[in-house]
Amino acid sequence: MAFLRAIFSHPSGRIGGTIVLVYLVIALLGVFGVTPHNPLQQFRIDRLHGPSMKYLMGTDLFGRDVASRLMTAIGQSFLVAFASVAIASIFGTILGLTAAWFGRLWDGLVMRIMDVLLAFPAILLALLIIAIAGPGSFTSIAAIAIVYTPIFTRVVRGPALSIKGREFVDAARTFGSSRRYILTRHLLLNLVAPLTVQVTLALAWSLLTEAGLSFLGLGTQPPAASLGLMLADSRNMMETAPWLLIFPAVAIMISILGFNLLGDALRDIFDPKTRSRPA
Amino acid sequence: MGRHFSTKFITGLTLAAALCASALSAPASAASLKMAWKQDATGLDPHKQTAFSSIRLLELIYEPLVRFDKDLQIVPAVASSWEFAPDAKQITFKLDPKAKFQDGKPVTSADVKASFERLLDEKTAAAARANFLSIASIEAPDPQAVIFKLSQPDVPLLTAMASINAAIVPAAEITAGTVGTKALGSGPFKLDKWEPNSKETLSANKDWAGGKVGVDGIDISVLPDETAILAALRTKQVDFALINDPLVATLIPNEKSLVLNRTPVLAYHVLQLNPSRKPMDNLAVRQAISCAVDRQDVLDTASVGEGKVTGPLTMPGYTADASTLPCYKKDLTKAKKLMADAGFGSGFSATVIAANGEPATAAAEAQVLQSQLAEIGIKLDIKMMELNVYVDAWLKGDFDMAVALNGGRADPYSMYNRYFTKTGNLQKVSNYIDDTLDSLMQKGRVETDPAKRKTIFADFEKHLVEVSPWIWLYTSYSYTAQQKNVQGFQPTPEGSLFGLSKVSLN
Amino acid sequence: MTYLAKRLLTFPLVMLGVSILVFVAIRMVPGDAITAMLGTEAGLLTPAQRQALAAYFGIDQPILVQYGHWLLGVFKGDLGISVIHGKPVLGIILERFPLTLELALLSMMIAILVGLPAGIFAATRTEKLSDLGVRIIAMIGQSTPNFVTGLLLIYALSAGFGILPTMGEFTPLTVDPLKNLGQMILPAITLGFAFAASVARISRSAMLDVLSEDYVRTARSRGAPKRWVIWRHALPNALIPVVTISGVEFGYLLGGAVLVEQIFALPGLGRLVLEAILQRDYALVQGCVLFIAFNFMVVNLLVDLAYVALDPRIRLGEGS
Amino acid sequence: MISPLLSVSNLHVGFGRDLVKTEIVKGVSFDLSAGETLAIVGESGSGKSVTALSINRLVDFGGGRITAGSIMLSRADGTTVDIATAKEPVLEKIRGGEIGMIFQEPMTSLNPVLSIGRQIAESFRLHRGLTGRQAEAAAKDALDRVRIPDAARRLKYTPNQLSGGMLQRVMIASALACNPRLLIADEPTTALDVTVQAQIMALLAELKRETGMGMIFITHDIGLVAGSADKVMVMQAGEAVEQGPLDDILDRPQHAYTKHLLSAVPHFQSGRAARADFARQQKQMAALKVEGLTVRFPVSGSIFSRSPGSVHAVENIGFDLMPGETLAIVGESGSGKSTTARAILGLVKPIRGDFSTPGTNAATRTDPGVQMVFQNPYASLNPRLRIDSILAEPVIAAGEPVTAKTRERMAMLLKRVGLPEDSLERYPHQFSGGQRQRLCIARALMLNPKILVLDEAVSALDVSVQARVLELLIDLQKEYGLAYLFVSHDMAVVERIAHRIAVVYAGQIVEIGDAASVLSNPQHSYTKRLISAVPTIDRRQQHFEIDTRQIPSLVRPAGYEPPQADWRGFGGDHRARVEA
Repeated sequence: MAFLRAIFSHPSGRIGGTIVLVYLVIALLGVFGVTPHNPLQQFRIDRLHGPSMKYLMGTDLFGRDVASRLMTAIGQSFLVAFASVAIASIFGTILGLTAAWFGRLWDGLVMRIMDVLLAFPAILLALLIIAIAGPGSFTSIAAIAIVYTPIFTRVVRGPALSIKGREFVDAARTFGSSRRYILTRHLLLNLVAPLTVQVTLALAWSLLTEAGLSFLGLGTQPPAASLGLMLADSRNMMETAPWLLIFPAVAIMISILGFNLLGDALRDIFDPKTRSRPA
Repeated sequence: MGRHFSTKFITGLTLAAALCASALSAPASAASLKMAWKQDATGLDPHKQTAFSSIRLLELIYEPLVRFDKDLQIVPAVASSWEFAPDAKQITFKLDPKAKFQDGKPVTSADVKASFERLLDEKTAAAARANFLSIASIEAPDPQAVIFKLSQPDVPLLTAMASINAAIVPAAEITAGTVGTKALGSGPFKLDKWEPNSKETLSANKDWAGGKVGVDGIDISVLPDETAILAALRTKQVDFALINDPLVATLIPNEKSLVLNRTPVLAYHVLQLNPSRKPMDNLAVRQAISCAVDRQDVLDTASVGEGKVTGPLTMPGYTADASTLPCYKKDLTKAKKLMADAGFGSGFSATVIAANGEPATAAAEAQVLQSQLAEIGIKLDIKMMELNVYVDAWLKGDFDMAVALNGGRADPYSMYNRYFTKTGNLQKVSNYIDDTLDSLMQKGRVETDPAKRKTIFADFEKHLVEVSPWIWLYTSYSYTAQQKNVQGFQPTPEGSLFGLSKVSLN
Repeated sequence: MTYLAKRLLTFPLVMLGVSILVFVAIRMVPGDAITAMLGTEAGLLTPAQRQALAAYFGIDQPILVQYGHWLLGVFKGDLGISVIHGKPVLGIILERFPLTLELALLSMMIAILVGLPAGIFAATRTEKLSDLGVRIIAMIGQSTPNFVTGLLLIYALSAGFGILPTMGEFTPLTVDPLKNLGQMILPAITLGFAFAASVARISRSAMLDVLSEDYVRTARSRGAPKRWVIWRHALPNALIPVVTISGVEFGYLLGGAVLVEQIFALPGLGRLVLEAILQRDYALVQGCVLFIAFNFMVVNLLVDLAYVALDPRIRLGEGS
Repeated sequence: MISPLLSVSNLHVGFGRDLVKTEIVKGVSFDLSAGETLAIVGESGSGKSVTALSINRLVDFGGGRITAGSIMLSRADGTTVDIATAKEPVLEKIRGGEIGMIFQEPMTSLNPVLSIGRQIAESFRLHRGLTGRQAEAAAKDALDRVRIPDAARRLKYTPNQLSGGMLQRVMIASALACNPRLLIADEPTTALDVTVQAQIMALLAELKRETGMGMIFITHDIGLVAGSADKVMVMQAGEAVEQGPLDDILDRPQHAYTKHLLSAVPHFQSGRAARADFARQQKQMAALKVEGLTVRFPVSGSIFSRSPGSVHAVENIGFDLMPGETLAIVGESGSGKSTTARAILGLVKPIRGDFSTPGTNAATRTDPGVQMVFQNPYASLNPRLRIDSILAEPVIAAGEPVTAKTRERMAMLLKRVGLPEDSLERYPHQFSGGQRQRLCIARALMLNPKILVLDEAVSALDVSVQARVLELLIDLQKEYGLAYLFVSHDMAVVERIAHRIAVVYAGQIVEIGDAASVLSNPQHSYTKRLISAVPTIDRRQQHFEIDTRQIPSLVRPAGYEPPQADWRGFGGDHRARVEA
C-alpha cells in the first residue's frame, strides 16, 4: 500500500501507473472477450467504416470492429510481454544470482554465454529464433524471453555482487547461515527493487519487440489481432482509412510510455540517492 | 594460425567495405525505364519457374516459339511461321532468320530441339512438361526448320508452346548446365544484373528480331510493399510499376500524373482443397465448402470488388455464366446438411496456407474464407508463408487447403491438363482425378472442331465444380501504373509485361 | 590485468561463441541440412543428387569436422553461397552494408547533434519548463517503436503537407549525394528520434549526477563560471555513459534497422536478413548474423577504446 | 586593524521549498581577522558545513538559500563586499581568488578524468589569465609549495594515481594557488589516517604562517583544533552555542554542550585514561589464542606476465585474549587489522596459523561463541528484514528453533542495549546510526557468545554517540564477562576501552602490551610516530613535523617469507619488535 502510495505521489509514477492500470483492465477485458463487438466477426456491410457511435474506432477491411480488435490485441500483446518477461526475469535472476555467488568458472561461463547472446541486436536474435522455430505466439514468447534473459542476468549479477560484499552478508556468514538462507533472504530480497524496475522497463521493450515481430508477420498470426499486425495491415489503407493506422499506433505508444514512466518512477523511488537517509 | 587468418580476414573485410562504399554501381542511363514491383523473381530457369513474378521477368528475356497478342491470338515469336499437318500429328516451324540470342549467336533449330528435349526430360522437372507429352520426336532438317512429330493429334500444343515455360534456350547453355544461373535468351531485354529482392538491371537487346526496343533498358527496383511503390510513383522515382494489390491500384486514378492500366486476366483466385487428406477426401465435405463460400463476398472484401466471380474456365470463348454453376449461390442450409451427411455435423479443423503478398489479396481472402467457413463449423488456421516457401509446400501438395492465384491459358486443355489428367505433372498439387475428368480432357485435346470442344469443356467445367476439388473464386485484373510520359504499353490477359518492348519515354 | 587487455581477450572468445551459436542454430532448423542449405530448391532433388550434395557440402562428416571447415572458411572470408542470390554471401552483405552504415551514421549524427545538447540544456535547468519539455519529448521518443514513428511520419507528412517520402530505386551516396540524402533523411530522422531521445535522457541524468559530484563543487570553489564547469568538468565525465549508450545503439543499427528499412523500402542489411530468414536462405542468414554480431562486437570494442581515452581510471586498470 | 577580514552576522540558511521549516543555520555571527584561525566544531547536522559553504556561497548549488544576515568580506583592494547578496560574477572572482576551500574527501573532490596539473592550473587560468606553458609552470610551483616531491612529473597524474594524503595536498595547492586571503577547510583530514592527518595539519599551519591568510577550520574533533586554532566556535543544531579564544573554550567552557564535548567524548590522553579494571590471572585459560596467523591475497597478473606475487596482508600475527579482557588492535588503513578480525571469523581464509576458541564447531567452521560487530551500521543490517528476523538469524543459523523463549531474549537484549520495546516490528531504516550499532550488538549477543570482535564498531558514529556506545560496551563486558577484540584506528577510542593494545603495521604486530604502558611509553618507532600524530587537547599550538613517508608496499614476490622477528620486553607484558 505504502508502495502504491509512493508510486502515485511521484509525478511520472502517477501518469505511468494510471496508464498501466488502464491498459491492464483493457487487456483483461480483451483476453476474456469482453469487447463491444466480437473482434473476429466480419460486419460485411460496414467494411472500412470510419469511427462512429457504433464502431468507436471504425472497422477494418473485413468490417471487423477496430476497437474490439484493439482490445484483444492489447490483451494478446500483454500476454506475450508478461509471459516472456516472467520467463526472462526468472531465468536471468537465477543465472545472475548464482554467477555472482559462486563466481569463478560458473560466473565466467554464464557471463560469456550472456555476452554471446548480447552480441546480437535484440530483434535479430528474435528473428533468428523464430526462423528456427516458426512464427507464432509461443515462439514470440520464447524468443523475447531469450533475448531479455541476458539483460536480467546482468541486472541481477551487478547488485548481487555488491550485496555479497555488504557487511550484513559477512555477518550472516559469521553466524554460519546456510547458503540458501543468504541467497534468498539477503541477496534476493534486496534485489527486489532493481528487479521491479527492470521488469517494468523490460515489459516496455517486450511490447515493442512483440509489436515489431508481428508487424513483420512473424509474431501473432491472423486473424488473431495484435498491435503490430494491425499496423502492418493498415499500411495499404493509410490514405483511405487512416483510423486503422492511428488507433493502434497511439495504443502502442501509450502502452510503452506507461511502462517507461512507471519504470522511471520506480527507479527514483528505489534510488538511495533520492531517498532521504540519515548519514 | 588463427591470428594470421583473422588479420587477413579483417583486412579483407575492411578493404571490401571501403571498395564497396566508393565504387558503387554507375548511374543508370537517362532513357532507361525505371520500374518497380513488389514481388521479385524467385529464379531464372524459364522451364521451371511457375511464380508469376519470375515469369514476368523471364518474358522480357526469353522467347517461346510463338506468343499471344492482346486478344490471345497466336502470333510469331522465334518462329516466323508454322503449319499443322492435316492429321494434326505433325507441326512444322520456320524460325525467324533474324532471331539471335543475346550473345549474338543465331537461334537455330538445334536450340529448339535441345530446349524441348530438356523440357521433356523428367529430370529437368519442367513445369509444363505435361503439355508436351504428345511430342514423339523432334527433327531439325535445316537450321531454320523444326518438325515436331506427335504421337496423337494435339491441338492445344501450339497454345502450350506460347508459354514462357516453353522458352527457347541456347543448346550450349543446356549442355553447360547454366540455364538457371545465366539468363541468356533471345528476348527484347538482356539481364545485366540481378540482386534478388533488391533490383534488376536490364538493357535493350539491340539485335532483337522483334524490332527496335523503345527504351535503352529497364531498371527494376524491388520495393517491399505496394504503398512504397505508390509513393515512388507519386514522387516520380518510378516510371512504371506492377501493382498487385487492388487496394493500392484503386488509389492510382486519384493522381493526375499517373495512368492505371487495368486488364482482365486469365488467372484465377482459388481455394485449393487437398482431397488426399481427410476430411477433404469426402465429396460431401468439399461440396459443403463450395456451398458455404460466398464468392462475391470474397471478391468484394479481399479485392474491393475488383474482378468477377468465375468458374474454372476463364478464357474468352469458353467462359460460362458463373451463376449457373452448382453451389455458386451461397447456401448454408445445404452446406450444413452436406456436412452432417458426411458425419462432420460439428465441423472440423484444417490449416490453410497462403503466400505473403502473392497475390496481394491472399491474406485477406484467407481471412474472409476463414470467417465464412466458420459458419459451417470448419475452423481454419491460417499459415502465411513467404512465396518460395509456399511454392515448395504447394508443389509437394503439403497442405490441407491453399489460397492460390493460378495462371490461366488461352486453351482449357493446356490450362488444366497438368492438374486434372492422370498424367498431369502437377497431379500432386491437385490430388484429384477421376475418369470423367481424364476422358473429357483427352477428348478435348484431340478435338479440332471449336464448337465441339466448347461443349466438351463445358461438361468438364460442370463436373469439376460438382466434385469440387478446388473452390474457384474469381478472376481479377492485372494492374500496371505508369507516368503519363510512358507510351505504348500494351497489356495482355496473361498479365505479360512483354509489351514493355514497345514502350517509349517522352 | 588491464581493462582493455581483458576486453581484447574476451573478444575472440565471444566471437567463437557467436559462431558456435549460429552454426548450431542453423542446424536446428527443421528438416535436414540440405534443405537448410538449399531452402526450397531441395524439394526438387533426386536422392542421388542429395547424396552428391551432402558430400559436396561435407555434411556427411561429423559435426565437429563440419564446424571446423566452416570456421576455416569464415576466416578466409568464405561465408558460403546464397541459394536465392547464387552468389557468395560475403559479397551480398558488403553490397548492402554501405547503406546500413550510412543510415546508422546519419541517425547517430542526428542523435548526438540533437540529443546531447538537449540533455545538457535540460540538466542545467532542472525543474524548469524547458527541462520538462525535453524530458517529455525524450520520453515519447523512447517509447515509440521506430516503425510507428516511421509510419506516422509518412502519414503526417503526406496527409498534412502533401510531402511524400522519396522511395524507389535506392541511389548510393557516391552516385548522387543529394538524391541519396533525400531518400535517407526520413528513415534517418525516424531512427534518430528514438536514438536522440535516449541520448538526451542519458546525458541529462549523467549530467545531473556529475553536477552533484564533489569535484564540481571544488571547481566552483575555484571560481569557475557555470559554462566552464559544464564544459570542462561535467561534460568529460558525463560523456562516458553517453558514449556507452551511443555505441550500443549504433552497434544495433549496424545490424540493420529491419523495420525501418522495410517501411522506407531501403535495401539494407536489415531487409537482407529478414528476406533471408523468410525465404529460408540459411547460408545467407548464417553469414549475415555472423557479420552483424562481428560488427556489434567491433563497435563495442571501439566504445571500450573510447572509455579508455575518456576515463583514466579505466586506462590505469583500477577496475579489477 | 580597522575591520576584520570576514564578518558574519546573523546568518540564516534554509534549504528546499520551505526555507524557514528546513532552516539549517539559525543566526550565526562571527568575525575573523587576517592570519587568524577559527575552528568551527560540531557534530553532523550541526550546520557547521553549511555555514562554511555559505561563506563563499557554494551553498546555492546544493539547494540552499541565505535567508537573512550578512557576510562582509574585505577584499584585497580594500573594498568590502556582502557575499550574502553579491551577484554570481562577483562571487566567481572571490571564489578561488580571495576565498580558497578544501573539502573532506580528497578522493572525490578532484575530477577523476583530468590530470591534477590541469586542475591546479585552472585557478591560474581563471584568476590570472595564464595559459599554456605559463599555467603549467605556475601549477608546478604550486605543487612544490605543498611539498610534493617530483612535482613536474606528477602534474600529469590523474587523481586515481595518488594516495589520499597526496590528493589532499593537491587540493590545498589548488585552493591556495592564487593566494586567497581566506581558506575554508571543511573537515580536511577526516578521511585520512592519523599520521597523514598530522602531516596535512602541519602543512596547513606552515602555509598559513607563510601567507598570513585567515583560515576557517571545520571539524567534529575538538582535539584536532587544539593544536592550531586561535578561536573556536561550537555549533549545535544550527546555532553557535559558544565561541571565544581557544584556551577559554578548552579550559573554561560555559555551555553544557561544550562541556559535554570536552568531557564525555573520547579524547586522547596518552594512556592516562586507560582502563584499569582488569588484571590477568596466572593459569587462566585464554578465551582466544592466535598463533602465526598469516593471510595473503594473490595479485592477479596480466595475460602477458606471471603473477608478481601476493599481498602479505597479515603476517605471522599471534596474541591471546582472556575472558573479560579487551585487546585493541590498532593500525592505519591497510595495516591488516581488519583482515585479522575477518580471518578469525572465517570470512577470509588464512594460509597458515592456528586460532583456538573453546567451542569451534568443526562442521561449520564457525563458533557461536565468537561474534562480530561491523563498522558500518548502515550496511550491516539487511534493510529488507524486520528487526525480529535480523535478531533471529544467528539462532536459525545455529540450527535452533525460534521459540517464545527466543523472542523473550530478543526483547531482553533490546532493552539491555537501550532500544525501545517495539523495535522488533520495525525495519533498520527507522533507526539512527547509533541505534543500529546497538542492534548489531544485540544481534551479536543473541547466542550468548564469549568473544565479540568489534571491527571499527564506533568509527562511523558521531562523537557523542561514540561515547555512549563505548559505555554500553564496557557495561556489557562487565555483565557478561565478554572478551573483546577491538579493531580500531582511533587512539582516543582505544584508550577508553582497551586493556591491552596490539599495534599493527604492514601486516605485523610491532608492539603489544598493557594499554597504559603502550600509550604512555611507546617503544617501537612506528608506535611513537602514531601516538605523536594523535591530536590532543593537551598539546596546544603544536608544531607538526612534515613527513612524507609512505606505508611500504605489501606485495611480495611469490615464495617470499619474512625473517623471524626479535622481541624486546619493557616490563609486564609490554613487548616491541626489535628494529633493524
